[in-house]
Amino acid sequence: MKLIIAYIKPERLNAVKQELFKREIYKISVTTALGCGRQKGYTKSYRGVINEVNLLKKVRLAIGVNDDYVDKTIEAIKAGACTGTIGDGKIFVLPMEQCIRIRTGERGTEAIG
Amino acid sequence: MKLIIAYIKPERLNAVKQELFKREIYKISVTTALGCGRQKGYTKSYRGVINEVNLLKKVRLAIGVNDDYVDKTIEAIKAGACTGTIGDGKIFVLPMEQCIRIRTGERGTEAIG
Amino acid sequence: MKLIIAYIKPERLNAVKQELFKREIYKISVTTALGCGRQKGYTKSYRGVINEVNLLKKVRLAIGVNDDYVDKTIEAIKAGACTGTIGDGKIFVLPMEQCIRIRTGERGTEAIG
Amino acid sequence: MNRILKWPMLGAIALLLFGAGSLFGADAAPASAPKMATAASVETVQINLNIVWTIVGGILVFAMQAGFALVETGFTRAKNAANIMMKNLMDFCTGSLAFFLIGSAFMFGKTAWGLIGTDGFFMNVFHEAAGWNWTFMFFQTMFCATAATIVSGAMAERTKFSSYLIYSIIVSAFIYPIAGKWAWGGLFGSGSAGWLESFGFCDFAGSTVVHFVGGSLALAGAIALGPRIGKFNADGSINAIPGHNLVIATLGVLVLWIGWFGFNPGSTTAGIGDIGRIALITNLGAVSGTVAALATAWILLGKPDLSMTLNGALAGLVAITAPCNTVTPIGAILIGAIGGALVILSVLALDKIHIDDPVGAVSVHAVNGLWGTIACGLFNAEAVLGTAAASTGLFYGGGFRQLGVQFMGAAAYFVWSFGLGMLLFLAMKHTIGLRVEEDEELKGLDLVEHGNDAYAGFQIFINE
Amino acid sequence: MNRILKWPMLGAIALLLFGAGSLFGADAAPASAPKMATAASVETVQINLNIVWTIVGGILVFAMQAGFALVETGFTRAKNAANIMMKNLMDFCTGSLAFFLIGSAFMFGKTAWGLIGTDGFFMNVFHEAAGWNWTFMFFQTMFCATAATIVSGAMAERTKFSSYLIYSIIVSAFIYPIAGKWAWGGLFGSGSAGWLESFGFCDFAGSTVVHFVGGSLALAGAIALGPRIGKFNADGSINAIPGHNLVIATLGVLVLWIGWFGFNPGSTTAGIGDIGRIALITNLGAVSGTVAALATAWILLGKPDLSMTLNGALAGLVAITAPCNTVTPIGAILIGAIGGALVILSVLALDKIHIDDPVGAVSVHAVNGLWGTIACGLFNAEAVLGTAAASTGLFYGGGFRQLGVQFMGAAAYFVWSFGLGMLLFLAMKHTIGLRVEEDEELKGLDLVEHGNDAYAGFQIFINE
Amino acid sequence: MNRILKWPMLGAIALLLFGAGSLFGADAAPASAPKMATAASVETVQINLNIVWTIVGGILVFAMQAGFALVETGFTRAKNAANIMMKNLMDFCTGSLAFFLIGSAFMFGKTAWGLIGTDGFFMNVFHEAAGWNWTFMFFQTMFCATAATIVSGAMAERTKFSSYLIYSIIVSAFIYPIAGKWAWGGLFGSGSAGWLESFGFCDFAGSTVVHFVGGSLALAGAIALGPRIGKFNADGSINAIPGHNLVIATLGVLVLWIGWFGFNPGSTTAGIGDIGRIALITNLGAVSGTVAALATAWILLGKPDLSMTLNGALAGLVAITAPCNTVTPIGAILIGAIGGALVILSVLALDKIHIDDPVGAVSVHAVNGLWGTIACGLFNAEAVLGTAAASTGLFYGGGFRQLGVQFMGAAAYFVWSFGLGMLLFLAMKHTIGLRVEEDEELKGLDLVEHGNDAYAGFQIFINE
Ligand SMILES: Nc1ncnc2c1ncn2[C@@H]1O[C@H](COP(=O)(O)OP(=O)(O)O)[C@@H](O)[C@H]1O
Ligand SMILES: Nc1ncnc2c1ncn2[C@@H]1O[C@H](COP(=O)(O)OP(=O)(O)O)[C@@H](O)[C@H]1O
Ligand SMILES: Nc1ncnc2c1ncn2[C@@H]1O[C@H](COP(=O)(O)OP(=O)(O)O)[C@@H](O)[C@H]1O
Repeated sequence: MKLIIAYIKPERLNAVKQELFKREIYKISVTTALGCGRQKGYTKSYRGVINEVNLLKKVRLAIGVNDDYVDKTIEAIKAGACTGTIGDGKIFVLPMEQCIRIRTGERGTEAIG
Repeated sequence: MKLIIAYIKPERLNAVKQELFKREIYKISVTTALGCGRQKGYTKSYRGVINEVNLLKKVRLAIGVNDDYVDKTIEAIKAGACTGTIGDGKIFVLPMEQCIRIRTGERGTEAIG
Repeated sequence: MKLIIAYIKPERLNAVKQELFKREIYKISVTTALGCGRQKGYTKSYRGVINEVNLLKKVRLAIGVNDDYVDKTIEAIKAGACTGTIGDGKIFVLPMEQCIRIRTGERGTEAIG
Repeated sequence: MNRILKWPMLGAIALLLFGAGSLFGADAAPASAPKMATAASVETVQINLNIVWTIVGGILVFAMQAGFALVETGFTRAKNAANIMMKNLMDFCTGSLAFFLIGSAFMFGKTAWGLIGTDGFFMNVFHEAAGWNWTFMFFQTMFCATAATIVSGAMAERTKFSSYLIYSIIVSAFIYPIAGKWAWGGLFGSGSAGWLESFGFCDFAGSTVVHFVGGSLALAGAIALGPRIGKFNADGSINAIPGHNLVIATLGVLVLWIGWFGFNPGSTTAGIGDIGRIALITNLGAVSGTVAALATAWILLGKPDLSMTLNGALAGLVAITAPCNTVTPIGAILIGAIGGALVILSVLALDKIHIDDPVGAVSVHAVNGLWGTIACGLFNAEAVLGTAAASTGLFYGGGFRQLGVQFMGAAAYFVWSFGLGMLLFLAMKHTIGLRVEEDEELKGLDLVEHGNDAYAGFQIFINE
Repeated sequence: MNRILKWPMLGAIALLLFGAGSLFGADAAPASAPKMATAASVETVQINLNIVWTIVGGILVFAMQAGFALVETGFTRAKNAANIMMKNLMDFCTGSLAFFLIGSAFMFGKTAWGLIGTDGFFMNVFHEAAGWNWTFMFFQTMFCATAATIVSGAMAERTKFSSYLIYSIIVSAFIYPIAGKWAWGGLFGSGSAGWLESFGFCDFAGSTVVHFVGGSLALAGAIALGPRIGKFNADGSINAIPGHNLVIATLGVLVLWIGWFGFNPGSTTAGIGDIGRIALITNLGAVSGTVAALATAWILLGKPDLSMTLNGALAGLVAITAPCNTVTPIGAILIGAIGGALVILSVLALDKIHIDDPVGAVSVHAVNGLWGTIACGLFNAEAVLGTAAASTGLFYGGGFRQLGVQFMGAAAYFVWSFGLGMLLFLAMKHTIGLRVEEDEELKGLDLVEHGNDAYAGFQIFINE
Repeated sequence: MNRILKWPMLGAIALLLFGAGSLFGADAAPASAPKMATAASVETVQINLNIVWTIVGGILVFAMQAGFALVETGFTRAKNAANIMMKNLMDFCTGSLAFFLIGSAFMFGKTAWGLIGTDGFFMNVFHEAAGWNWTFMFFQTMFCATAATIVSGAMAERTKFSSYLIYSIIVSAFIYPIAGKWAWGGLFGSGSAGWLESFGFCDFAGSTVVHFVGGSLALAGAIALGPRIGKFNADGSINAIPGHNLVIATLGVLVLWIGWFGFNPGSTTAGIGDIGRIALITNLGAVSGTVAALATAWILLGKPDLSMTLNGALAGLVAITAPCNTVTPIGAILIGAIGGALVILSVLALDKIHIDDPVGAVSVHAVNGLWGTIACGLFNAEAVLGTAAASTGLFYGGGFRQLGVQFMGAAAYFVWSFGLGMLLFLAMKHTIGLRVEEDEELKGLDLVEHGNDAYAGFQIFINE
């Protein structure tokens, strides 16, 4: 099992969700985040002070999947989030040792979906 | 060492906290999240448009523990978060290679508690 | 590759960012979090009720790095976040199996920076 | 004379100036009796001025609806914000209709036994297009709505919306108007005076009739409902459930304060010099209540708590409402200060006895409504002000008579409003239900009762 | 007489009392004609009272700017909050200047063919330091600004800021003033009456002139722009795009409601008894609109939706605006109730036909502006109120004449404002551009158009 | 006459109509001198109208307290929101008491050397229950509170709460009242005129006395405190510290704008025709200031910044405050426009010289207070308006005399208020402490000073 974490542009969230749903991945968790990367930020001018904002608004996805779903998930995120412009974000794949469904107590690959 | 991540219903957070404290697990980090899972969402009607909301408010727990605490932690989360209804959430257990206490620089199992 | 996660005091974020930048680590993701640890919380009195607040405002950093950057990153976080007082926070190092840059599709160590 | 014709809209002024006789009274006979005609005109203008001032006052009192909504929302949790807004809006709306159709007759109709009005139902109180009645009705509607809305704060975060609607109709149609009859029935005309009025009960702008009545109902509501989940622990200890937006709450208090300058000085319903005095006295009561609450909270709790200080401002305002026309500046300062201290003590005491009043409605309106009522018997200084030959306040040589009447009135009002309130809420509790399910309370009333999210997109911990 | 000299500021009162003759009219000859002198004085005080009331009314109407800003912001997303605030602020500012310099002449100058004013450009309408004209101009400016600001809600979250500025100048300088001339031109003096006025068109405080005109422009804007990204799916189904702050939106509605007590009763521009009636009637229309909307939404949608109920309050207010001076209380309650139901149906219908109006501006102002206009022809009851010998409403025996005129007026106004609006917006669309880029819309106008972040530090999902 | 008896509340009107003579002046002898009696009555009604208008004005000025609180909160960070609310509330409360007990005597008591009032301490300024003094005191209290509250914005996010309380008492009891004496002391009666008044110093509604004095104190405070942590970098570069809620800030500006219609037109303290002119002029100054600030910011910074534009509105309002009674519409537009440009340049300049004024209080109130003061000497056009025989403004042929007096007055006020302010703040700095600890500033004053959380539950980055 893997935990797939992705940081994407907020305005792509709906598209990513749709791509995931198309591939029958329905279970995801989403968090707001601020990100700092190659996309150097933008200048925000508040009261005449031109500030380099380097923490941009991002959305963080966390998706626990069985191993055979990893590629599909990555593909879906790429399909939904890629605009080809800087700041599209990253996908991280982490190993996951265990997964428990709280409601039933099921464990492992059963529990994930 | 493991990093235990759980997505639970927000209204269960206090109960989970108490269950953890009972088991002498005092160190946790909590984040707001939106979740999408089997619980198909609810219908929210804003201005007459009945929308399927499929991103529900959830709370994300992250707890770094030593290996011998893993079961206790899972148990505590289950005890506090389980209502037996859809949407109770998931627990993910991730391997953790290192843990550092910033204040003292301690590392490893020392640092976690 | 590793995913380094740190929970720090909010007011140290700017310092940590600067320390990371000094060491040429430019890519980070930041989230608000509430934390509960040794720092027992503070008493907040709302309308005369003195409450022990044990979920304190924290900031969560997530930094994906190549293996040779792990120490530098930890060092930077410690340099920026350590005040020597309780509540300075923790750093967790998680193994990461894969990293994908959404924009280009690059994978692995290429993708991380 | 020619240019004047350009000014008026719809010929209103011209009508006034030359047609005033026919519009405002048959006793003005322009041609044959110049002196009377002139007198009638001056009188007419003063009456117009009274109307303008009373309407301005009524508008300011209406603004208090916004103030209450903001304070109550700010002092409670984000997950119930839309629900509280809804309640504040709807109690005004249903209450306005109920008071117009029914309540106003109970309050201002011909009095039976000094207790209740018996005629004027279904709005037959209007005689002339430009007459005083319309203005009076407008102003009184706003007062009724103030009494009704006080309750929502004490019952916040756990009351069923439909039950609240029923409550608010009953209060505005029945409970408040009859209470109003007792002390204020005589304002409308001969034969309509209430029994307390006949005793010389003093409540110029409503510490008792509006605030104490509203506050006693609030107390009944809070008791009938029981505390919010998580407010009190099994071991009896108390948790803070912090309000989600103190900025909005502070704005609410300032809006209420603004509105109070319509509530108190507007209660002259006449554009006369006394309004300046009443406005100043009202302000002194409020500022001194705020300062006293700040000091009390600072001393007792170690820190100057904002939400407590805000309650102090309201406490000063409520306390000065009854005596605002009869006390001196120094009296106002003392009354306000005592009110400011009282509200803090009361909030702490209610917590101690496990009555959960999320916004402090009972401490502000019941406790300080009572204090304001009694303060008349102590501080009334009519002779000092020159508004009457003798002062009725104990401290100004008025003896105990007025004080006794004030206590009697307060007791009667408490029995009426707390008693009826308790009956009403318990009746609802055992029939249609008064409180939402535990599960719903945890999720928040916005979602469950209205399907709404007051702050869509904002990341908020709703477990708190 | 001595003490009086201490009172006045800048000698103003003294001037008034003793110099009133020279100030307000040459026909007052104090010394030789006591009766006239006295009359002049009473008249002067009444005029002063009219001015005070009209200024108070104008200030209340100005407050509606804050109300509109809050409602529109609350009903849209956080990422566009600063932009909407900016638009509401700037349409008032540019509009005030445009109306003052140009528009007021079109509206109140000497009339050509009953259609348009032709003199008084560049502010030469002022004669005396204390004359009525200044007050009139102040009050009318606020009305113009109200009409102009209605549009911003319907065009929210996707309109280019610079294009919106141009729109608001054109509306205030041209579209609204000429519309105003038709029904209200005669308010300012002889020779300035508009063609609808001559037909006896009834629109006391502006359901048509202000709200229906503004709402029709809003409809044109919403159509010309097209819906927001994500509002309608490819398959024709509809998404909710929830407003980000219902607390602020509710406050906005209450502020508008407060302002409406200047809008309607203030439209007498005279401090006379009728303002009490108009205030009460206005309130009855509003509360009944709110209750009806709540009920309609509850029945149709299963839950009592806050944002719909808020629209209901505004619908009631808009609907009662034209007939507020001519209907009975029961008329007001019916008009408001129908308005409250209409607004819900209209919001649902617009969604069905895929016109995206984020705040319901069309449903509130166009639909209910129309309803209020027609309601005059049905419910006018002047004879019942005693303000005229015969009632003009169909239901009160007035026959179909007034109703016909009302329909004619509504049709004319629709052609004028929707037609011109469509022309204007399409012209902008094909030249300077009316809508921001897709990318910019997704990111939010605050960032893209202003470089601002309305809620810096708050964690908000901006994808929604 | 019979029906009239039904109308009055508490017999007020009857008293007025028939007892007017005894109430308002002994010189009215109803029976024997009909003409005089009538005159007295008209006079009485006008006085009542003045009182009503002045009270309405005072209430509007009070509303500005809410406006200031909202602007200052909106322009600063969420972690200090409760603290700023608290400061705005408490400076009004302590200031009201201090002005009532002490300050009013310094301002309006018998004048010594044109500099300071010497009698009337501890509120012995009241004579009659319905007299003018009460109203005057109410109105002046609100002005004093405005001056006092300006400072809190410039000192936001780093000042100790207890030190701020002490400051606000000293300002209201001493610094402002004496400043007020110089230009306005004569408003209250003979023998109380100030030295600048005798020179013919022009400041109708307080650009100098209220805003320039408040703004100069704000400058002193900002300098004495030093900048917020993180505002300026070691290398001298500047960081933006964005305000946390521009919606609330915009609402605040609109509330201030509403209040200003009490501030300026209310300063007639008389219900006369001039209030219409002053209201219109005030609005023109404000809208033109807003437009100019928008344009200036757009040109200089590339984007139309909301917070800058909001400052522009306030700048226009402050600038037009002194000349609002003496300039023409075109004058108002120019004065406002220059004010709007000035405020942007001033904000940028203060940043350059590393004075940290989080909300722009110095740029709005000091810079534009000064500009408004000087503008009188340039634009005063009394003869054009017809309020005086000759214009005093340089541009209207008045020569340099008035301009000279204005400069002299401005200089005197700067020395007084900046000088005393600097002394006061430095004295506090070296004794009880003026600023919180670094650590406390980082955590936020809400938590540290009050134990509160203004937005409990909301996820907010407090590091910013
Ligand atoms: N190594 C990393 N660790 C943590 N977050 C990262 C990392 N790299 C990228 N991110 C996240 O992804 C977002 C986009 O990255 P960026 O480098 O700007 O885009 P691109 O991949 O197009 O170069 C960042 O804002 C950040 O939130
Ligand atoms: N595979 C997953 N990956 C990420 N988050 C998940 C996953 N499965 C569940 N969750 C989280 O847990 C929450 C509850 O899951 P859900 O499937 O609705 O409950 P249940 O386990 O009762 O079927 C979801 O809203 C989501 O936040
Ligand atoms: N084992 C853990 N699991 C998750 N979060 C932790 C853990 N230990 C510490 N934290 C996070 O770090 C923060 C600081 O920890 P704390 O124990 O108070 O500080 P210190 O390391 O100085 O003793 C906590 O508030 C929490 O957010």
